[in-house]
Amino acid sequence: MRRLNMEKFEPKIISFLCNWCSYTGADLAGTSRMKYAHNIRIIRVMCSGRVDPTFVLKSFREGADGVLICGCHPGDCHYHEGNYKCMRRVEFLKRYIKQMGIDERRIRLEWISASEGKQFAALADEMREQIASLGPCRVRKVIENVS
Amino acid sequence: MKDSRIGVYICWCGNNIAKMVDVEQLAEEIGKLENVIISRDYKYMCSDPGQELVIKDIKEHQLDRIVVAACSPRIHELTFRKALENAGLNQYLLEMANIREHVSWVHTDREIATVKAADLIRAAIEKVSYHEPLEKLSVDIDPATLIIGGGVAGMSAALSIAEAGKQVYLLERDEKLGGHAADIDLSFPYLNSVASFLGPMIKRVSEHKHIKVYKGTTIEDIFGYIGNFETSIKPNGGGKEELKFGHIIVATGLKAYDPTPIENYAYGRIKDVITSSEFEQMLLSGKILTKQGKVPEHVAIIHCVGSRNNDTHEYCSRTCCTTALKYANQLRSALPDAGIYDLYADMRAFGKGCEELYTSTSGRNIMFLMFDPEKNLPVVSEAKQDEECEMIIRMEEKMSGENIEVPADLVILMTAMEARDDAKDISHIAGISMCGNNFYIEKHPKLDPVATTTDGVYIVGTCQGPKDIPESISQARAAAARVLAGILRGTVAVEVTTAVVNEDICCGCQTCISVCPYSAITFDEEKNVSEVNEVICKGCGSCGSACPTGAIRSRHYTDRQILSQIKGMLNRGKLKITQTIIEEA
Amino acid sequence: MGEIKPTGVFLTICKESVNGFDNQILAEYVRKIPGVSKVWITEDELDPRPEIILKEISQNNLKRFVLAGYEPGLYKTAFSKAMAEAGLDPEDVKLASFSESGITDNEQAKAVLFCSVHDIPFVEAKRNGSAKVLPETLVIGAGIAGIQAALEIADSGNKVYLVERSGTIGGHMAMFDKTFPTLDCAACILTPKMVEVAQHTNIELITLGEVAALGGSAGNYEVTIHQKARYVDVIACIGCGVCSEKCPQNVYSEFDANTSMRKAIYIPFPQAVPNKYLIDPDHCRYLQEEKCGVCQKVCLTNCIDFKEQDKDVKIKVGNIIVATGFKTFDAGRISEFGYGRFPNVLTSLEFERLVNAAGPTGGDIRFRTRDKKGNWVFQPAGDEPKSFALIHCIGSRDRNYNDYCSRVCCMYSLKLAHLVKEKLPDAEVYEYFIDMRAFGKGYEEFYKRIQDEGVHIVRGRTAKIEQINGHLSLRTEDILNKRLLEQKVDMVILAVGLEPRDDAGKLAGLLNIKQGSSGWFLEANSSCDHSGSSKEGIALAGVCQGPKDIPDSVAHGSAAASKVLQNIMKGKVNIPHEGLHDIELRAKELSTLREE
Amino acid sequence: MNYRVDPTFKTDLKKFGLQSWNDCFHCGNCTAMCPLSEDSFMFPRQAIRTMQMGLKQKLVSSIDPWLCYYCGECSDTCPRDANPGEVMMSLRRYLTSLYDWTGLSRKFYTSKVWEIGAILLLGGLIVLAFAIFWPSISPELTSEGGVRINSIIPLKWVEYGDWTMAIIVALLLMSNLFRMYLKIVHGAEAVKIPFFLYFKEAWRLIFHFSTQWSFSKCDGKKYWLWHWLLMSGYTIMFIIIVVFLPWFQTEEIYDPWHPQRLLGYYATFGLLFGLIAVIIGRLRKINAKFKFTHVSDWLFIIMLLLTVITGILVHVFRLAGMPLATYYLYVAHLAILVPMIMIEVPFSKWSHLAYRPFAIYFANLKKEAQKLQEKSGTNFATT
Amino acid sequence: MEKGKKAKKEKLKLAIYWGAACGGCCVSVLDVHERLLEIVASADLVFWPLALDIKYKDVEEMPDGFIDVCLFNGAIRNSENELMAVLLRQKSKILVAYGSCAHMGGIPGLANFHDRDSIFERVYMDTESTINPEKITPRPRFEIPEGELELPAFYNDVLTLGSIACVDYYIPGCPPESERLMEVFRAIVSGAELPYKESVIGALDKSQCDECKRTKTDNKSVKKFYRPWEIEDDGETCFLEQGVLCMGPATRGGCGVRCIEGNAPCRGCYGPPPDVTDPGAKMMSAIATMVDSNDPEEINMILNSIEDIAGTFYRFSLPASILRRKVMEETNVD
Repeated sequence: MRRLNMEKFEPKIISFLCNWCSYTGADLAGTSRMKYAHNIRIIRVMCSGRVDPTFVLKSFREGADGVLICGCHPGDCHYHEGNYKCMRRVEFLKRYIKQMGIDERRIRLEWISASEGKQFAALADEMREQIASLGPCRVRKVIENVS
Repeated sequence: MKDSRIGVYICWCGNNIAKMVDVEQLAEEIGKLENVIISRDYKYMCSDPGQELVIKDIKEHQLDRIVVAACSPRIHELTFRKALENAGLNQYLLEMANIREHVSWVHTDREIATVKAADLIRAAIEKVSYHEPLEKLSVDIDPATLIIGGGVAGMSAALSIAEAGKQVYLLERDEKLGGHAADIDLSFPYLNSVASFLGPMIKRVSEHKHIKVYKGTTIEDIFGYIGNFETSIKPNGGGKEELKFGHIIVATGLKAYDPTPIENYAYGRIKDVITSSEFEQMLLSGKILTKQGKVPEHVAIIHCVGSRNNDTHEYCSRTCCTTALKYANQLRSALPDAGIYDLYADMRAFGKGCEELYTSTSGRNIMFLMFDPEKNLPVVSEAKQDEECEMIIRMEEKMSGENIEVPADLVILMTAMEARDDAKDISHIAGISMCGNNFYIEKHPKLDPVATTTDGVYIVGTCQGPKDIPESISQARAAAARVLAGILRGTVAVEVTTAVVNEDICCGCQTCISVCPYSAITFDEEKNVSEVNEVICKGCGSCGSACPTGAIRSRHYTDRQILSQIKGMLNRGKLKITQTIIEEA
Repeated sequence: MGEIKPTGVFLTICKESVNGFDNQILAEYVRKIPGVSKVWITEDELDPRPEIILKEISQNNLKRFVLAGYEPGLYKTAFSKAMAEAGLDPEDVKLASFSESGITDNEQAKAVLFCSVHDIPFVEAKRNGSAKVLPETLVIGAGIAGIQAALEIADSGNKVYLVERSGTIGGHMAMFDKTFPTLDCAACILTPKMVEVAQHTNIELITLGEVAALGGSAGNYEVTIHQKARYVDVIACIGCGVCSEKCPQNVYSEFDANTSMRKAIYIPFPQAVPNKYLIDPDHCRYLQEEKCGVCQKVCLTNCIDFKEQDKDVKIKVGNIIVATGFKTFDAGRISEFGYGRFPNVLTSLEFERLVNAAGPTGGDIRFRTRDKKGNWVFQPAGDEPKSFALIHCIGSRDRNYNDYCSRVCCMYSLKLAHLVKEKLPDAEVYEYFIDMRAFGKGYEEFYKRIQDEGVHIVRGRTAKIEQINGHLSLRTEDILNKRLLEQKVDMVILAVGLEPRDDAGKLAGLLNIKQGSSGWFLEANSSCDHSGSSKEGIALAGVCQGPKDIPDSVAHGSAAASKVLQNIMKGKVNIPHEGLHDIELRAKELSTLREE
Repeated sequence: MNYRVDPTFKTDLKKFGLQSWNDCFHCGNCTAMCPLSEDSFMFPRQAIRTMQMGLKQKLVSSIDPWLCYYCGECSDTCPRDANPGEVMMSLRRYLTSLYDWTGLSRKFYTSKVWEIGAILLLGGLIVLAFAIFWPSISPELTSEGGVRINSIIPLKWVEYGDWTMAIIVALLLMSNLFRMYLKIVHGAEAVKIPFFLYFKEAWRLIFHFSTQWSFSKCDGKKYWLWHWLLMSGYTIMFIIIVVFLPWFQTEEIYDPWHPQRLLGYYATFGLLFGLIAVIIGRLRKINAKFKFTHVSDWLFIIMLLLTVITGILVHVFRLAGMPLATYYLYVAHLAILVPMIMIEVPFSKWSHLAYRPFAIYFANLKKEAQKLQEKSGTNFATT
Repeated sequence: MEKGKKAKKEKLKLAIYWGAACGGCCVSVLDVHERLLEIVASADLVFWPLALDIKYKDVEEMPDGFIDVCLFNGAIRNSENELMAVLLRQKSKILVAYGSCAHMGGIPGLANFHDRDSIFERVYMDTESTINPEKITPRPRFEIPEGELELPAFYNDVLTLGSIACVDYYIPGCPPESERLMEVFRAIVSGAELPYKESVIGALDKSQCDECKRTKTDNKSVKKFYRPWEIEDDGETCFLEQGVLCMGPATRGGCGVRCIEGNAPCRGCYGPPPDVTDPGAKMMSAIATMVDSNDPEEINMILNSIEDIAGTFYRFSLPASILRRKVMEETNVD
């Protein structure tokens, strides 16, 4: 079996997608056979408003190099305003992780509608590029060293 | 991780998955994981034999959790849930890993795709072990319906429901039924008599054995939720009455804008400047006269009074243009030789037959003049003594760019429709949201134009926004359809994956309450805890992430489930398949 | 029976396009009704001016009037005024409107006249007994209105047959990118509904089906549905798409408004319901010439069957909902705009696909270019246009084409302008309109927003488009600024109006329902019942009754469902009196009742 | 200044053949469609608007109706069937009547009785005149020796008659043109026009008069050709008859290639072809501009056609050597020709021939003056 | 049976130890005032460096499980803390993490915003009052004439007691409310059934708001956040509703809402209620919900009014939080 050369850093990205728009959009990317970076691991939540900062921190703690949250476009939320709540939380979180020595660009919140399969694919690629350029996130290593 | 007996099923989806993911090896490797009792791959999991396989395994191996790695759960989650149900397992003990749309169809490297699939499956395994059996709930629906407002919309809804043999309580704040339509002579665009259909309608409503009309009655408060609302009312002259009902239709209607604040139009100062409703009275009485009792020789109709202007209402009142066209025709009929001037901004004659009315009206010697509804509104002033007319309207005519004067003896202001003054009270009572201009907000502007965010409460007619008669009736019937379907079903299914409050933890900070878009959370003063009404909750989970104490759990998407899912996704652990392919950085 | 006050009847048939009424016959009939003391036929006999009417009142000692005709309301105010001046009650001017109830022949017109003279609502007099109703419902057309109606009824626990002519449900809405004015994406809100339809146990979906025959009567209709062969086993097909990949035949995709190519075996769009492939028999090489058959060879589940035949499905239903929708106006009919000659003059529907994130270019705005095989398509690789013009009222509000206003074009044009600005912020966008009909909830606000976004909104209808050096040149009068514009743009979007479907007349014939003068199905009563058709037990939903936007269509769909549910719950459907004599009897009876 | 709207104005215009005056809903299609419309002179919509609102003062100073050659495109594509072209036509009739100080034009346009009556009267006078003179000259007429056209009435007399007629017509036209000039150039939105411009722009007058070039911009050079043939034929015939009658109407019959005959034939051909084309068009209503026909239009066509036919017949009979027939027809010819010229030229449709080129001339004067003023920075439009 | 009787009569053996702590916890034991007699009556203090002269060696000599209850306060900052934690765990039947520091790292835990080197740099070189030309920093061992001296090693991170040793119970608080201590003590003495292992005792499951007397509504929308001195507190309205950051909702009750009673917002020393993994994250989530804007720019402006997010939301819990410490990119301990 092939052993991949890790000179090229392949980041791990956890992605939280809302069920109604973004997850459907990601599905559309699939049904349309669009190819995108493999680094994204998708977790489905009913609404981006469900994304608790704890989940994001936990992802970093468990070794994610980036976290991507996608929700319906502003005004489109299936539950009216969940995406706005998510937006506020993400702003908050970015400030926090920055203080914790983590590049805030590792968290990204984007709006993906159900018809934006292509945009999702492009976003996945873009996110991969960005996180790869930031290098591995050290949180997990640091913590493992502590304990 | 709890002890559980998990079965994992990996679908080939023909070649769709198998071509890009090494499903066989994956199944083998996954089978080695803790708590995984069975791990299989199969050509078409969604096919009947595929489902049978799951059912058989559940029974034979006492599996208590199932993971299916196949296509998007949006496609087949229901299918497999049914399979679990058939096997006697609670259907929510299933988790799907989407390894087709999110893996095999979007990646090109087979080994990488296999690793990703493994990650997703492991995450699903981690998550599913925290899944809980959930029971589908439903509540019974009281077959009676409360309708607030006895205008055209309210009465249409009432008749639709009552004709189907179901009880309706119709509340009307005035002493008579009919609402604004009762003050209208002819309808547009075909100039039919309103009374000719409204009269029989009122009669049928009043006499219907399934409709109980409460005139002169208002409502103070409503308790309960879909299927089970109750209120007590004090009908005119009667004692207190308790009503129970399963649905509420709010049809409280509109209010005509009072044009006094628009100084340009001199309403209130010059007495022959009247509003459209005052003119409608003239039409009904057959006497189109100035205040001095003279037959007007020049009549001007001004559109957009109170509409399309930031100082009054930004929105368009939708019906005034065509109503003005109707007036122009009626004026022409009564005053064959008068000068009739129609001052408009955009001629919004959009409904069926309305553009045709505009065209035919043009042929009746009506002078159409255009102004800008936002700035430089026409100015109505009294004419000088030596003039032949009573008033002069000065305006900048947009189509010619000229500043012109229009003579007038009578000026009709097409006043805007606005929300009623008590709209806010009703919104609190019935749990309806309002937009900035105090019209009620529908649940979804496109796909749910009559429902509200409160289940079982519908808004119809002009309380939701300006509308003409057929549109109001159409909405009323749409709401009636919902109500009737509900009554026919007898029960309403309640969202299963709702939020739930742990009363032992909840401290009563009430952060969650404002978060809920459906007002499903209420505060129990006595216990000092929040309560989720599961009948109303839609399970978005916003409250769960807002709750600082962790007292609110979003069923099926609990913190624990998601956290373990994250863990599963990122900890490659002992899986050989993943270790050999990618080294940790 | 009480005496009828001396009544004058004014017969006027004012709409040229309506014939079928004979004034003389009607006049003769109405003269014989007791109480009628004077009858005038048309304006030739009575110039309906208040002073002349007043004279007639005093000369003939009239106490009330009945005005009859297609739109008699036009004259009513003159009579009311005369009545008031004569000291009589203006309410004693009654209208006998033939248009209101969609009446087109003399016998029914007589009945309306009779009722009006007796002051009995025609609807009431027409009401007869009732017939039992089967609980099943047929919904024809699975666009948003049909879907809504079907779900509404199915949710109540009753069986619905949903017949759709094409291979997927969703209708026009599925083709749209965003919806005005909230700009939520059409797919996000529609596809869950479509999935709901697919999974609903009470809905039997019949795609590729068309109504072929109708038998029975209200409450108990027997419908024959002609279902075309799909050539793919819907149950066995897993939607993997290998067949389509290998299919050598390229065909313009209807779903993409012919702006991209699909294969002869295809799925209309990724979220289609049912999400299964189908073969276009007109283009399939095997079905046409028995050559190829590649799809069958590569199919993993062996679900392709070239031998499948069209079949007729017979069903029995109690109610029918017609929700057949519309077609867009054929812009090629207006030669001045060069649609069909200039590749970058598009219809709004084509542009809708172009900006759609799931469209041929993935939502990137590109010129229409020729692909390798010479087909005019949108390709992701093309160049970006930099300037756009949107022209309103194409085929609408135009006596050369359609008189009526299509109601949605203003708003969707504003929306498209917004989408252009969103994707290409530096692009110049021009909108040419006649009247801006931004009438709905939040529409005016949206209009303002688009203005603020820097879209040039010009009052003036573009007269012609010419292609000069690759640019499109539009000539328009900028009415508000007194300028004559020769605007050069890269792309023109024609806001085509809505038209009844080509076979609306055929369907109307099959179902025996009426069409209005523009071809839209005629509602039961123009002032108070837009959901019923001219026939009991058949309801109308959505645009097939007249242009509507999405929320109005949805409400209309639900309203149609309420009519059906009402019948189902009552267990019976009203059967109207047909004969004049019956109606006369009933009217007399009612007026006696009232006297008492 | 504020204009007062006048809803009664159009009742007056209706007398000039205005029909669908209020159908226009101002989409601007007509103006944009019109090949002659330009930034400084936008029509027909603005003229329609002015008409609808009854802004008479504004209308009388407007040139726009004269700039329109009625190609009919506007009417063909008008979404409301408002027939802008026809409105412009009616406006031209109205304006003609306004320019005409005698008031006859108005009478002729608004009353069939007046127009037909006047024609009959004039024609009758001619016939009467001949009837009076006839006996004194009759012996010569029947005498042998071929047809002597000038013997029926001394050529001098005819010439004097022609000149009188020409002077009357010219005076009428010129005085009317002067009124037109006053109304347009010194009308509501007057512009100061430097003197030299009158000369500078004069070439346009000549150019447009002789070519009717603007008409060619209307789509289809075909119509322009018809029109030009008709117009040039008419003009040539008018000039040779009125100014060069002795040269034209000779007793000697020249050989067919003689300029006299060639010119005559050309003019006749132009007239006949143009007329037939117009008549067929009007009968078949092939084009929007032919859809509505005012009495004055038909009368003019008929009169012209009769003039041409009688003229040809006179010529034919003369060549055939049939004196009596020639003489009778000659009388008939004159009886038609005279009223046609006297009534149609100054008071009716044919006056367009004069007003149009002048309107273009005035329009350009205004335009150039405005340009100059803009350049020098002074405010134009001394309203 | 005799044994049982004897055991009943036998006094509890109580140990109290401090790790990286301010001493406040030890003082809080004394805060029981006259009830100290009650403690002494039923318990023998076998180890309490603050009060008794008992050496580590003595502890080492105790048999395993000799101590009945050990109250360990303070975080783990150096090798001595760790050593004693392990030792006391071994010698105690019940090891109690006493106070915020032992529970979640406490105030010393804020040192996790830095690493060892930067702390030494600051403390031994950079402080304004320090003169240290040789740049000497603490070293675990160094030579002196008498031989090699071994000193506790200063760790890079502050750790909680729980991450070093298996803790039976946690008594939160900075310091724990002495009343709660008495309750726990009495419970142990009375032999009542103790809660499940590793649970928090001496505190409520419900958070502060449950006890807080301020009026709370569901209208928690905030346009600007204030530090307590920036507003005039009305003494009645919920701090959060006034825009003052109060950790009350995500902090266990049990302290008697003393800070809030004293018109100061809760700072979170009692730690999170059960089921909350990361109280800071939960609180951030809740506070973000209250931000009254949907416009990114305005949101940012509102958030700008919060000083030191990490310090505020993890004042007592940084070493116990998910991220535990700041990632020092430059001096990473790879």
